[in-house]
Amino acid sequence: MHIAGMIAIGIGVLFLFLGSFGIVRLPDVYNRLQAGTKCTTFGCLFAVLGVGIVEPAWFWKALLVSLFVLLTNPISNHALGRAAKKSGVPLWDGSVVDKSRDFPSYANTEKL
Amino acid sequence: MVAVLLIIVPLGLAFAMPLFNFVSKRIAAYLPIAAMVCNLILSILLLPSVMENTRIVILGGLPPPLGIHLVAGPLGVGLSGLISLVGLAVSIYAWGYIKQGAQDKYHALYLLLLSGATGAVLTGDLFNLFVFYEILCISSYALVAYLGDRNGVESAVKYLIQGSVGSGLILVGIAILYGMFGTLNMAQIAIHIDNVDSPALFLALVLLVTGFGVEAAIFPLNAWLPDAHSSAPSSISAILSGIAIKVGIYAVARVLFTIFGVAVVFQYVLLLGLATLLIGEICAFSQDNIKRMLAYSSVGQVGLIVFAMCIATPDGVGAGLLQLVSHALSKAVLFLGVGYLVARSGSMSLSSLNGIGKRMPVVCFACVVAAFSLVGLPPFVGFAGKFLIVRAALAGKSIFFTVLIGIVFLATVVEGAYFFRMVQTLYFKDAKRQIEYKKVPASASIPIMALVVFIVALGVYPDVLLPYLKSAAADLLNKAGYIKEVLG
Amino acid sequence: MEESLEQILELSLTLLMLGGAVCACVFKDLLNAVIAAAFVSLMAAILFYFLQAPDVAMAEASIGAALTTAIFVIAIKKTKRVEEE
Amino acid sequence: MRILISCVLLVILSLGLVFALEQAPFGSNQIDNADKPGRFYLNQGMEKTGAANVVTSVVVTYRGFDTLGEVTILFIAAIGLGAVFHSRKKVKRYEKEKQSASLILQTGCRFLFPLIVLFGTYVFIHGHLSPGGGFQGGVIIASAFLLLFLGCEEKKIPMKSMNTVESLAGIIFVGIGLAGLYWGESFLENFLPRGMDYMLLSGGVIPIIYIAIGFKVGAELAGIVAGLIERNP
Amino acid sequence: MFHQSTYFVGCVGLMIVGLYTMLTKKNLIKVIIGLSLFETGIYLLLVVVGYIQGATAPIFSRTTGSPAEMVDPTPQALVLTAIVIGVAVLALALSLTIRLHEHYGTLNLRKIRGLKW
Amino acid sequence: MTLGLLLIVAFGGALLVYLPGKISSKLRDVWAVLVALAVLLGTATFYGKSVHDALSYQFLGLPLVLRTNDLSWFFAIAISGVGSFSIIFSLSYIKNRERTDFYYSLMLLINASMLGIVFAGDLLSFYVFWEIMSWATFLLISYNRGNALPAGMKYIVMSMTGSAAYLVAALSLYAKYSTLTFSAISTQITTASPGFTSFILILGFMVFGIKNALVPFHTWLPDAHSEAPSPFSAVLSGILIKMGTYGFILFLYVLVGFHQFSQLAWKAVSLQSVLCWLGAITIVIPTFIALMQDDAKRLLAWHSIGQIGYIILGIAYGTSLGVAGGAFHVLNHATFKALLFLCVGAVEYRTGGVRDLNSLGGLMRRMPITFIGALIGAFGIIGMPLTNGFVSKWLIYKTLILNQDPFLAFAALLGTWGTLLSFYKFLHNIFLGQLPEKYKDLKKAPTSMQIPILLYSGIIVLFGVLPGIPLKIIAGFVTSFGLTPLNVNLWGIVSETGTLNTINLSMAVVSAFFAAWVVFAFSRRSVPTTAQDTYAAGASIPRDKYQYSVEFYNPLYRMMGRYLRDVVDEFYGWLARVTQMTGEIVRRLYTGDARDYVLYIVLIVAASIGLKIWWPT
Amino acid sequence: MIVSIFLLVIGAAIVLCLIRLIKGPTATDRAVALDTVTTVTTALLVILALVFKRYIYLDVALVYAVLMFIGSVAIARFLEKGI
Amino acid sequence: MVERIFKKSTTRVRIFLYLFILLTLVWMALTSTLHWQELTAGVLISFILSLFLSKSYVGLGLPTPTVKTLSFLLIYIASLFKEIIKANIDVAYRVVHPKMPIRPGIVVVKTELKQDLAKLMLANSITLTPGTFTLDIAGDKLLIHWINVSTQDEEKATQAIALKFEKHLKRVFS
Repeated sequence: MHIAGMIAIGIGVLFLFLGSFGIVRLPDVYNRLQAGTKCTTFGCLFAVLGVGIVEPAWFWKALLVSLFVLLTNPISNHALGRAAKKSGVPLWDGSVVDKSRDFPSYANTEKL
Repeated sequence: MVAVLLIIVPLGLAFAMPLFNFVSKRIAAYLPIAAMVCNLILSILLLPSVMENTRIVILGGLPPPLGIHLVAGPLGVGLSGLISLVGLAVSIYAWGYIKQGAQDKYHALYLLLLSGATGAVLTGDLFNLFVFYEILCISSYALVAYLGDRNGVESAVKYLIQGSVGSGLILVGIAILYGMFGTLNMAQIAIHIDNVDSPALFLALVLLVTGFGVEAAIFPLNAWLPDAHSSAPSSISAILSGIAIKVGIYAVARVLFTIFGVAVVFQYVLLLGLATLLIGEICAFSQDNIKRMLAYSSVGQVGLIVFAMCIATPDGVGAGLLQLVSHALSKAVLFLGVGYLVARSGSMSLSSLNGIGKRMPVVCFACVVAAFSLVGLPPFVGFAGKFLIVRAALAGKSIFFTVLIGIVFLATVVEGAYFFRMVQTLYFKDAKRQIEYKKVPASASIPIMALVVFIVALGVYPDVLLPYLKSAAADLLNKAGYIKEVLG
Repeated sequence: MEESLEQILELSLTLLMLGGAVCACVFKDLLNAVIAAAFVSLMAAILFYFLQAPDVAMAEASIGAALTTAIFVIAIKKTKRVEEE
Repeated sequence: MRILISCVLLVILSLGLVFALEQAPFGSNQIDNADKPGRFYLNQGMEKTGAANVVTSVVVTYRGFDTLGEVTILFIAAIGLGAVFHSRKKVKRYEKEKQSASLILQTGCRFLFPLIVLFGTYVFIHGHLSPGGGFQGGVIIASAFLLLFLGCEEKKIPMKSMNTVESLAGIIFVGIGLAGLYWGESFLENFLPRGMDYMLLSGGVIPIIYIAIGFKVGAELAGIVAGLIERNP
Repeated sequence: MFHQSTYFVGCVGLMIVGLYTMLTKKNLIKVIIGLSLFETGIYLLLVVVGYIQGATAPIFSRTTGSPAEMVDPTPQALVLTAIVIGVAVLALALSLTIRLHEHYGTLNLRKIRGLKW
Repeated sequence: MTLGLLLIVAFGGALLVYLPGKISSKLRDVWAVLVALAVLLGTATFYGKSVHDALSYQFLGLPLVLRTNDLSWFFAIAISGVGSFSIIFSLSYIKNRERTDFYYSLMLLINASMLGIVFAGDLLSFYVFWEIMSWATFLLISYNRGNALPAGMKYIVMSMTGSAAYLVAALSLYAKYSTLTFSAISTQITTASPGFTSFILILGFMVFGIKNALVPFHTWLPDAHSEAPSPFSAVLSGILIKMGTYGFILFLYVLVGFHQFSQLAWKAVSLQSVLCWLGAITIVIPTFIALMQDDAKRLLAWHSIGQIGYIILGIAYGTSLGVAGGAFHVLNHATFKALLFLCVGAVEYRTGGVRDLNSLGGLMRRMPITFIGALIGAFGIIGMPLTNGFVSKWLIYKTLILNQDPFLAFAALLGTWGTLLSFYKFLHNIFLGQLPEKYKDLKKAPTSMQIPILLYSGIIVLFGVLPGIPLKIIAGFVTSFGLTPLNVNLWGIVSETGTLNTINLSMAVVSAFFAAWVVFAFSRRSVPTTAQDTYAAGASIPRDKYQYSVEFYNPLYRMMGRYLRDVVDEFYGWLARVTQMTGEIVRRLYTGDARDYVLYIVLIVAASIGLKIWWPT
Repeated sequence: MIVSIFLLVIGAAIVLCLIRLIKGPTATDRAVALDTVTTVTTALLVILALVFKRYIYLDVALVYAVLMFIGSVAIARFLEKGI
Repeated sequence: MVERIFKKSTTRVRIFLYLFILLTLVWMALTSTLHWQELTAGVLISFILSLFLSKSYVGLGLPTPTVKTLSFLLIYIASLFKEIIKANIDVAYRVVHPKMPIRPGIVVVKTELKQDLAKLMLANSITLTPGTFTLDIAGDKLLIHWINVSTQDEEKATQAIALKFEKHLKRVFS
């Protein structure tokens, strides 16, 4: 039990690190958001659940923490991404396509 | 036990203000009056018994060194009596004066300010002192900006910034003291402080004095004062000048005398007080804006009080306290009176008040009396204060103090100059316009005249105050006695 | 856990906090400064946690990081975002 | 110039502070003495009040007066903000082209709002058992309202009922204090039985006061946030 | 005492950075940010002052119950109070700032000098 | 009648003027006069008594004492006399002005407080009354508005400086002897070190010199006297500034004792000689400045300073003759200066506020009583025989000559010459010469003005002929100071080198007058012409040049006018400007930038730390 | 033992986020960094609770999880000119 | 009329019950104990809170809580978990890879879901899954940032990104 939990925590921590690394490494906001959202949510989830596994009495609360993270993190990141788009943060030069002009509320914005 | 009501009554009424508001909008204006009457009666009832021996009021069920407690000594109860007296006058005044803005909020803030002041003078716990001091400060920030006009908001912001830095410094000082002694009880700190000699102690002293000095408006820390006093609504200026600064001075004195009691620093603070006095008076001399002039005069008076306190003899502290009382009364009258003068003439410049004394005789008469009292002319209470200060300073027969007294008088002459200029403006200058001013409502003239009566009565017979001053000074200065009374 | 590792962690968190504070001081864009201040608050909260003060950590996290940030952001919204020269 | 002066001053200040703090005998040796409050609270706080969280028992009873003051300060901030923002003439609602929140955010906010409020309630009701208490819980509740503001702007905080809650909570706090004065010996004394340790119903008046504080702080901070957001220049 | 020195450097540093911000930055909101940094430093100092090395938080639970191994609860109570005071001041300051911006149209403290000498 | 009761009547009467004033102005006038007369009567009842009352009322735990003796009574009677005459004079003078209640109240208040000063038996009550007098005076000086305001400011600022010095002196005494009553101090101070005594005395000189308008402190006086309402100018010049003299006598003779005083010296310069020379300077320079004045009241004001010089000279000289002369001159100056001011006041009242010497003239026939009053007053101030001024000046000269002090004597003489010249100008320009067209229909002064004028004239002549009446009292207190007793009889005074006998003098003067009248009556008369007849050779003359009294002493003025600037006044003006400028500069500390204010806070903490590092104690 | 390594790794993650916080060309970048830090911190707190062996510390982590979301949303709403 | 009121009120009651159960569950998780005091307090508080706050859930489109729905929900969660793990490994790979093999772009996808909650869940799922990130939502269209754009066509993108969750969600929210 203890070892399993520790492994889970280890995976979580690894992904947290990778997420942060992605934040530094990736070229523009949107890509960073990808890394920030997925890796950190996942990492956090694993770490917290791992702790819940290590100490079984804590499991329910750990689950609750992870559920909250799972619920809130995408929403806040979505809000940030939308904000970036709305405030006109440009895409990375290497981007292949921007279809946002097909989208109703961006129809009349300049191509970014 | 009753002493706790001095704080709780205004606090509870302020909390209940929104509920009363449902009943009637007008009720808000009466609540401060009710609370202050209650406080005044309580303090007067408490005062004689407190004179004999200090009462310790336990809060939260633990005896003094462990829990918070109030020290209802002669100083605390006396000051709370002063606070409720001036507060009562100002709340009656505000009843007719505050006509704009959210009035219920004004009255609630006002009540909270007063309860903060009362709590600060009564408490015997360092952190509790800080909390009540903050209540006082924050409500005064809000009240200064109450009208929402440009000057008010600007001065409130500046006041807030300085005040917050000051309270931050206080907090650091408290942290150091707590770290060193593991207690917040002022008496217990005072016991232990003599056994320790550490640079941290000096630092704590400096930080506490500086922090409380911001509210006390000691010289380099007083930049908020002219702005705030001149742009607040006049009733608030009166309270700030009459009470808020006094609480700051009280706190500084408590820290200096009761907690630390180090003789070396007195001279330093004394010189600061002197600088405050000189600079305040000289700045006031070159002012044309009347409220600003009064504000700078408050700076000067604070300097005088601090000077007197730092003579650090029972006489000196008593004199400082009398001066404190006299300044509270006189400056309250001046600000209240000038509030209506400014409101009627529509401008704060001194020249716009030319010859207004003929049209608003009562208010102007009160202002003149208060001004004379501040300058220290007999038979007004300011004279008694000044006399005692000089007596206390010269009692040591040292040349140093004689020279300092010379400087004090230099400042007093300057102060006299601008106050007499104000008197001349009010009475002896020809008004440019012939405007019929509306009469001052009774809600303003009654409290003003009541305070004037106090000024004159105390000036003619200041001896009523002497025993109180004596025991209050002992309360501050007699460290061993204080410790004994608190810790048993 | 060994003492030294804990100390290293504390030291690094302290330094991170100071770094955030310097950022908050230096950034011209007020929003960035606010974000940096929130970061400082966060680090401070962890330090409180290290100092065995969970109550304070909770208060600092809830007040310092969330509410204060929001209030600052609202204030910036109502005024100006960029610190002018 | 200014930078230079301030650097010099701050260097002096920081050196003085660090030097003094290093010299000062801080740390464990200071509260060993049994007459020091900290040691006393740790040794006897649990027995006297029944609150497992000693910080809570300190905040609510022993230093309850501070807490009263602190609640008062928040109250001051709330009404002070109202006073500062008060304007007699109703400013016509001046809408900068306001971007409404995306559907996801709106839905998320609405979904999370009761949960966060519940969490806040949990925090202040369990103040005497676990970290947290009235302030933290109150702030969480206020944050929930803030979230509602941010997410769905059509939701308005009913300011009047907020005021009532605030006022009632304050009166309850003071009233409990006075009850302590009446039934016990001093203001804010714990006059209820202290209950069983580590249970919800322990700690005497502490949970009650914390509920009052929680409501009060929540209402006040929500009022502050609402006041700030609804200010239209 | 390596432990505490770290924290002293941290909190004094935070205070100094906050004060530096207050002293040199023109923008009012920046000054207020500096104020909040300064206050954070003070809270940290207060908590450090009550810290005992190797002790745990002053919260009893069924598993942890020795009062001898707990840190001093009083500073934590003080910090709680101080934090709330700080947020109250902050809210008031920002509301005043907004109001001031309505009057002056700027937040530059060099320009907000309607009241001087 | 006790002193306390008298003072209560005086103060109460003053403060209650408002009550009848609310009912009717007539009633108020009656009330004011009644109070003044009651006080006069009450004062008179204390003649010759010596009372020492410790009051049951204490101020700040300090016992208060009221006392009277010859010295006090002498001053008190002068105060209440001058006061009540001025009140009577005011009845018509002030009638049509605004705020008359205020005026009367203050007049009575000032009288009352001056009485309090002279009856005070300890330094504290002295100070209290002194301060009440100061601020009441300030209010009354400012009464006339306009130029009166700066005059009032000057007065009050200097006066406050003085009272500050007084407080320091008094409380230094208290710190040393733990008492404030005169009697206790005077017995104990004999053992004081010379340094302490001179400290006290120098402070005392400053206080009373300011009130007395001794030369370096005189600058408030010309403005204040000339701008105050005339009846009050009479009080001010006649008696109020004499409170300074009273103070001098008090400090020099009652508290410290002359013997101790005369031994205070720094190297060769003794304090006494300094004071004497200050007196001499005070005689000469102001008198000559007075010569240049074109404003009647200003001229009188400058002369007040000059006359004060005589008084100080007499008192500081310290022989019994000198002190008697000085003290007598106090009374005399009170009478004739009050008289002169009242005369100017009457003229002013009738001409509608004109007191410019250049535009008046020939009022002799229109206002004969006033003219006679002015004439007698002028004689008095010049020191003509048959007037009291002669007697006091004679005493002072005599002292100077007897002690072989030629320079001082010459200074005094110079002063008399100056006085003569300027009062010739004064009389001529107002009452003699041509009557301007616009004053053709001038009426006589009202009765209520004439009564005091006549009374004063009577007193001047009476005391001139029978100087023994006041000199007897003066001799009483001079003896009590421990000086050689004076031998006084009704007609004069007997000293070791000769006798003053006014009977002989009177006979001589009367016969001289008779001779002059004979010459005047039998010689050819001059023909009066009107102002319009002036020959102007066809050129248009500026209107004011019609008066040939314009620029009366023009050559003299051109000769020495430029040296007669009031340097001291300019110095004070500079001081005031410097204060103002300092204020302007210091105010810059409050830059309005919130960051600076934070900087100050940090600065003081850092400075304290720095101080601690450098100064470890 | 192994937990300390976890903690150090998390510390490194925070350092990386701080780097982005300093560098981030736009405010959004910084907000993203802050958001990431929050999540990382939540995990850190939970692990620390394990280290200190105090169950009650989990509440703090929960507060983090709930509240930092609000901070991010506030910043985001500001950036999209929503408030 | 009466019928409408009844209908509306039943909706409210339904939402109330929903919220009540949810809150009670959360409370139980929070306290992690079955002691009567905590349970009573939880029930009481949940009752009060859901009484006051149920307004916030109106119109959210909550699914009916049947066994079927719950089982579909579990299936959905399982597939989501799988996708999340995939996503993470994918992103980690891209981040760690020295050349950073990314082809980012913004595409639009369509959804057929109607309920707000369903849309929320879909968007969250998309955000958490490989290389995609919901930027905005309007009506039935979602703006997606795709880290590795494989097709620019709307239909195909929908196919690739959204459909795998949509089918589960449709069943849950039917």
